[in-house]
Amino acid sequence: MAIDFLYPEYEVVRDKDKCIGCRVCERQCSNEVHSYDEDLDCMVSENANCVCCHRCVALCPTRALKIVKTNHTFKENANWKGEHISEIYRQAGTGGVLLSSMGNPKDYPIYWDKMLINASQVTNPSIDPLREPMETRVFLGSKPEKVEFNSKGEIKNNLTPQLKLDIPIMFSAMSYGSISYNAHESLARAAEELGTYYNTGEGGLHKDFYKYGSHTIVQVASGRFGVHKDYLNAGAAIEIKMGQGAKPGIGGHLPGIKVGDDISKTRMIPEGSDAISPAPHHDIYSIEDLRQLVYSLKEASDYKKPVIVKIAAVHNVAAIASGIARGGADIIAIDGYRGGTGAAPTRIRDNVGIPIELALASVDQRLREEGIRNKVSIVVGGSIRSSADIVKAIALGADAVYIGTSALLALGCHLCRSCQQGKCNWGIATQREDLVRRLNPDIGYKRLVNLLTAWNHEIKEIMGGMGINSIESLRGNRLMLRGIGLTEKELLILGIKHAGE
Amino acid sequence: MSKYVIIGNSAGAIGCVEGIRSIDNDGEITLIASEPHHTYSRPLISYLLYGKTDEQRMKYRSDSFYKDNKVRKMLGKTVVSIDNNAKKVVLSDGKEVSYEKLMVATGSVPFVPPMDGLDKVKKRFSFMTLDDAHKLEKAITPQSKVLIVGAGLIGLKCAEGINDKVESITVVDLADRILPSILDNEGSVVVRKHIESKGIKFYLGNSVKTFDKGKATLVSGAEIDFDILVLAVGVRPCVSLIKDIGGKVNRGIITDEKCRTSLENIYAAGDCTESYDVSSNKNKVMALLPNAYMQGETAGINMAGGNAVYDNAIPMNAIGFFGLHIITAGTYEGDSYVSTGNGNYKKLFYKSNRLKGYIMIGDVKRAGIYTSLIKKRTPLSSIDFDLIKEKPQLMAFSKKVRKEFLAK
Amino acid sequence: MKRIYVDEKWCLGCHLCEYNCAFANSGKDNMAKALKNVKINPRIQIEEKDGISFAVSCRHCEEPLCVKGCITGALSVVDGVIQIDREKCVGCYTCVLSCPYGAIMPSDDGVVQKCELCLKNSHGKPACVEGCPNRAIIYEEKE
Amino acid sequence: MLKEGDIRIPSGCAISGMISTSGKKINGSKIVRSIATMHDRSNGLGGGFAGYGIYPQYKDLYAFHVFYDSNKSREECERFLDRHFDIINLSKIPVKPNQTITAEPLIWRYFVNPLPTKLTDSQLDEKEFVTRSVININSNIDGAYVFSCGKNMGVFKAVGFPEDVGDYFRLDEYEGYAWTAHGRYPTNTPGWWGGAHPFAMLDYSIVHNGEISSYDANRRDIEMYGYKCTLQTDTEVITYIIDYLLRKQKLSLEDAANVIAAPFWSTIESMPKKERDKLNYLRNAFPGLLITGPFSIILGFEGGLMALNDRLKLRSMVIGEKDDMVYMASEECAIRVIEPELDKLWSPKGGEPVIATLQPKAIANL
Repeated sequence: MAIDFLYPEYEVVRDKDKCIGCRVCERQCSNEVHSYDEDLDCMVSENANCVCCHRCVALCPTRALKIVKTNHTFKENANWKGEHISEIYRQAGTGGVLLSSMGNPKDYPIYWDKMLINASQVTNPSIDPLREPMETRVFLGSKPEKVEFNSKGEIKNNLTPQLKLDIPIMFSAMSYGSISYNAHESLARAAEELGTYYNTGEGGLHKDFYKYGSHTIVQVASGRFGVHKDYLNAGAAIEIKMGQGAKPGIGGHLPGIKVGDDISKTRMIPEGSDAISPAPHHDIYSIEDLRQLVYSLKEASDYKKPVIVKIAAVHNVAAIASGIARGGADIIAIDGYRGGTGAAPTRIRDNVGIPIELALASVDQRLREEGIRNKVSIVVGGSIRSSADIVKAIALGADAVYIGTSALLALGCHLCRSCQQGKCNWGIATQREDLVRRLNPDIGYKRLVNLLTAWNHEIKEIMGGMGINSIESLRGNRLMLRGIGLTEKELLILGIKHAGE
Repeated sequence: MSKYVIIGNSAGAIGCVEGIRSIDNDGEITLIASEPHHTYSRPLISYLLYGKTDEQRMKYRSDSFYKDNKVRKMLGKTVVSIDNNAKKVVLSDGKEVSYEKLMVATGSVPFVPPMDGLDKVKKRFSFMTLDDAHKLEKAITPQSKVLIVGAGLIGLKCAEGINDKVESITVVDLADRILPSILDNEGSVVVRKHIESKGIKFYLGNSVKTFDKGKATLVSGAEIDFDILVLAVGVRPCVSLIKDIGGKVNRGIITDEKCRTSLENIYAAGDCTESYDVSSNKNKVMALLPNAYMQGETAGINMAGGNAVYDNAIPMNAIGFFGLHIITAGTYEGDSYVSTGNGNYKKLFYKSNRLKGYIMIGDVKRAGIYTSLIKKRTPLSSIDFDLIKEKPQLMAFSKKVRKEFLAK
Repeated sequence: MKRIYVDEKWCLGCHLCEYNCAFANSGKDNMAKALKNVKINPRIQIEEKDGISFAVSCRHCEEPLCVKGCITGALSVVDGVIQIDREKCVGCYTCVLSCPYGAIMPSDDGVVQKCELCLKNSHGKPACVEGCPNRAIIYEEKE
Repeated sequence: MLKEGDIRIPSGCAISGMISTSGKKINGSKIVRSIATMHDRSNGLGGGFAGYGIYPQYKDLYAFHVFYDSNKSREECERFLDRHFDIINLSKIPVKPNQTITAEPLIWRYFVNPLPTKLTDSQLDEKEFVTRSVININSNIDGAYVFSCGKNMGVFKAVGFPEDVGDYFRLDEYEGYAWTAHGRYPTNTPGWWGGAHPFAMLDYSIVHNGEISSYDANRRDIEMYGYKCTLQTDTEVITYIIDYLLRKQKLSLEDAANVIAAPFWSTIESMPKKERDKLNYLRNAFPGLLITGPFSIILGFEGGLMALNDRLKLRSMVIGEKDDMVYMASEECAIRVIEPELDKLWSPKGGEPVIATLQPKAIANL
């Protein structure tokens, strides 16, 4: 209907002088934007199909393409913005829930960008990481309350299982299904080379990837897809997913069309059936139920693996975290509202949850006030965009961070936020064989290794500047942070002083 | 230090030098040839006349070849006999050269059948050697009317070479089609029409009954005016050196897969030999330059103590006339598949799950893929034959084989 | 010796290799200038069918049938690389007849052309490899 | 300006310490002479001393040294002490007024024992009872600050150059088997007596030179275990960490040093298995107590001294030995000035603790 017509959001601009008609753009666009018109003897574009993923732009050998945001507009209105109007038309036309993917793109405050890091001057020396050892190794897990000694007076090892990270960065949960086999292989191989971990997400562990088990965190989510004893024992740690920053309070949905042979086997569900993770775990309706699951998993894995409980950052996160810490979890993972997803209802993604910075600060402080901060490690995720974000997160109190979106970006993701369509032109969020092939893990894993290696160098540089040569001494070291442009309340929650104080 | 003697100076001989030198860098090589020239490519003599190459560029190997390979060359010397007991060869001037290993790459000479009145023709040429080409070139004028007897490769290449330089060319052949040794009827017609379009006349299924001064009368009664005659009826392998000392000779010198003759320490290669055609499972004279080289190289390696076999020879030809390309290979037997269109002609012959031979005229792209199927005797059931019939392509092979081809 | 290897598992059939090859061998310094309105005849060519694709170019065989069969001596092996002397080549296509991969082909001007690893053009290293977005074509030493 | 406790104050410093391992009495003037040599390392904003074995007649009682802003604070504190302790002796600490030492607080000394009923009621061990009481006074009684509370030891400190502070407290009238001293060079304090060093908790006293970069990480960690870092100084947090590791976790001095100035992972990995396992354990179990950034400290405790540098040795520290005497100081001159002829002089490596303790015979004679 005419009323439903929406002018395309993006326009393909083709420099006719540069276009040589090689048709690479046409072959590479799964959205069928480009085509060759024989009558006109030139390439033409169907802008309405364009999701602005830049695959064509990146592969055009003569750099003849660019994508621009249309300047077509509704009548200007500071209240009724174009997106509100368009979304109403779409919903009025379809009656459906709007779906989106990747993280919350709205213009909420980004507290990482409102904190500044300290450096040494005169009174104590900065340390040059090129000349002096600079340690970024982290052990995640519960720390003993009391040192115990044997009859000879020697220290007994009473440590519960720990996860050893050579860098304080892990790849966050992204299921095989939401992302491709090759994306998983890239993450697994990178984790192995970097001495860190990737996370299966709720999609089970493909048989080919058991060999990376010592660098794998296996997730148990509300759908319990692909969970069995060997799976639980295949990884280095087990993560119970209670929530996800992009969609707190709701479950997941992998459409049957993506459940091909391999995914069906890995998830242990029939081929072609929808994989629906319920909103809650139906065996966890309260904190004591969670405790039982934590210990069930520990039993199943012979107390050899740390158990992580992952929650979305919501209003009451500090109290929830406290309950989890007392519930036997070794590690708490908190996912902020900017965290990514393969598909989520737009309204939830954009309006539910709280910023990870505030959640982290209040959880860390709360656990310290209760004297139980060392009973658990804290891992945070939900839009860690750079090494500086990591340094700030650790100074606020995190032991390590999870990265998802950044990792996908390293693999080629251009944040077009169309994962839910399953036609990812970069071979990441798709199961279509011809598209999956576009992500060669030989390239992908190396790019991940490069990214994290670079970030680790930067972390070391920043730490050295502060005169800190081991990451433990940065953790919770909030004096190393100052706020900029923050209110008293925000400073109070973050537990930091304002710049200049 | 080994002593090698090579008789000949064309592809077989050069292959032999390179074969020996791939194993033995020091042995003494003596190369003896009747022709006084630096090694050159015989098939290029028509291109020389055509103007597509010149004497410098048609050298088969660089000017420094003999020096680089430490070859003692005796050019313009003819070997008249071999004494294999004394291990020496005797030259026409009585000199002797001793050897430990001997390569006979004596090639072939034009075969001229008896024809009535031939002796009356003064300007009579054959077209095999550089000297032949030079003589012919000197003789022709823009007014020349040339009669070529023989519509095979040599005769037609000659025709192409001089077509722009003479008034007319007429070609007569006993066979009812041109290039009878490499083309079937339909293919022959395609090529003939193309050549005719360049002004060359053919009398096929015909032969010269008598030659008179400036005129030839054909069996059919037709009379052809000419002033220059080129005889290109056929060639005969030069086998006498071997035959004279009791070596096994059929049409050509018999060689085995190591390119040995039946005589100890004597090897042979090139147009003077017969070898085994894997496409027809028969011994044949396969007078082809690539074959000559491979035989020579194989022999050379074996002469120097190496171990090489050449066991996948087949007849094959790549040739073109006035821009129309023809590639053929193998034996034309069994079932066939034909495709035509756009002026192209292709015919594949297959039998007992093997590709036996093919003819491609016009579009000859990637013909080598077919050649390889024949040479390797690839079972057609192991590839997608329907696909490869359309055009030569690696897609028709299994994934595993493609990997062997491209990723190893 | 470094060779080009093709892994069809990663080939996307984007044909960029063909265009990069054609550009590298065009002698021009700008791809648009070199290839605008040109029907390319690259030395590397994609075969594709039913979702499978791969590039084919000269394998630089250790026992090169093309070189051995060349009637003019125009083809030769220089440091492991099979090169063509365009001056000597007369376009007889014996090499086309010989090459088991179909990787040597007529050029637009009568003589044959083949991949020479871009060693003779201004690119200096294989343009197809550099331009391949998915490492389906690699240039490396194996074994 | 904000004083210690309101803001974190970095400072550079001089430290010195000496011990007679045979338990011979050392006159307080000796340590004053030593620290005075390093005059340029202080700026007059703080100096102090700790003496061990100085109260033999009250050796079984906790000696509280307290600063008061006013008599009102004193009365309030004394009421608190009365309620919780048996006060055996109380007096002003004798001082010799001196032009350079100004803004003097009231300085009192009490020899006390916990009231047995109170101690039983608290269900704490005696030391913990004393610690909590001191923290309670310092946090809750305005104007009262207990700066020394160990047995048979005492801290003397003030705003001023250390040699003037020693003179002021008449240290030539004290004798002990071990002494430490501190000269302070803070960069932004108005100079508060309580902020001077040594910092002490029970019989642990710390003099420290440096500015640790791990401060807030350490502070927030140690505060989980009942400590309250009211002064926001390095010395305070280091003292609490040492108290926690030694007294509460029962680690040896060496292992406490292994936590505070832990070897690098790469060093640990190259060690024999047993040692490696232990060090892996300690770093793993106490990540929040690793101290980074420059420091050199001398820890005084009942029966000994321990010198320790940060693991990169970003601050100077030398050790000298002569007969039964062990000297520890920021600079060699501070040792040579009292003992020109040394048997041995060396510079310990970063993170390598140097521990000097009384010989068993001397302990018996305490």
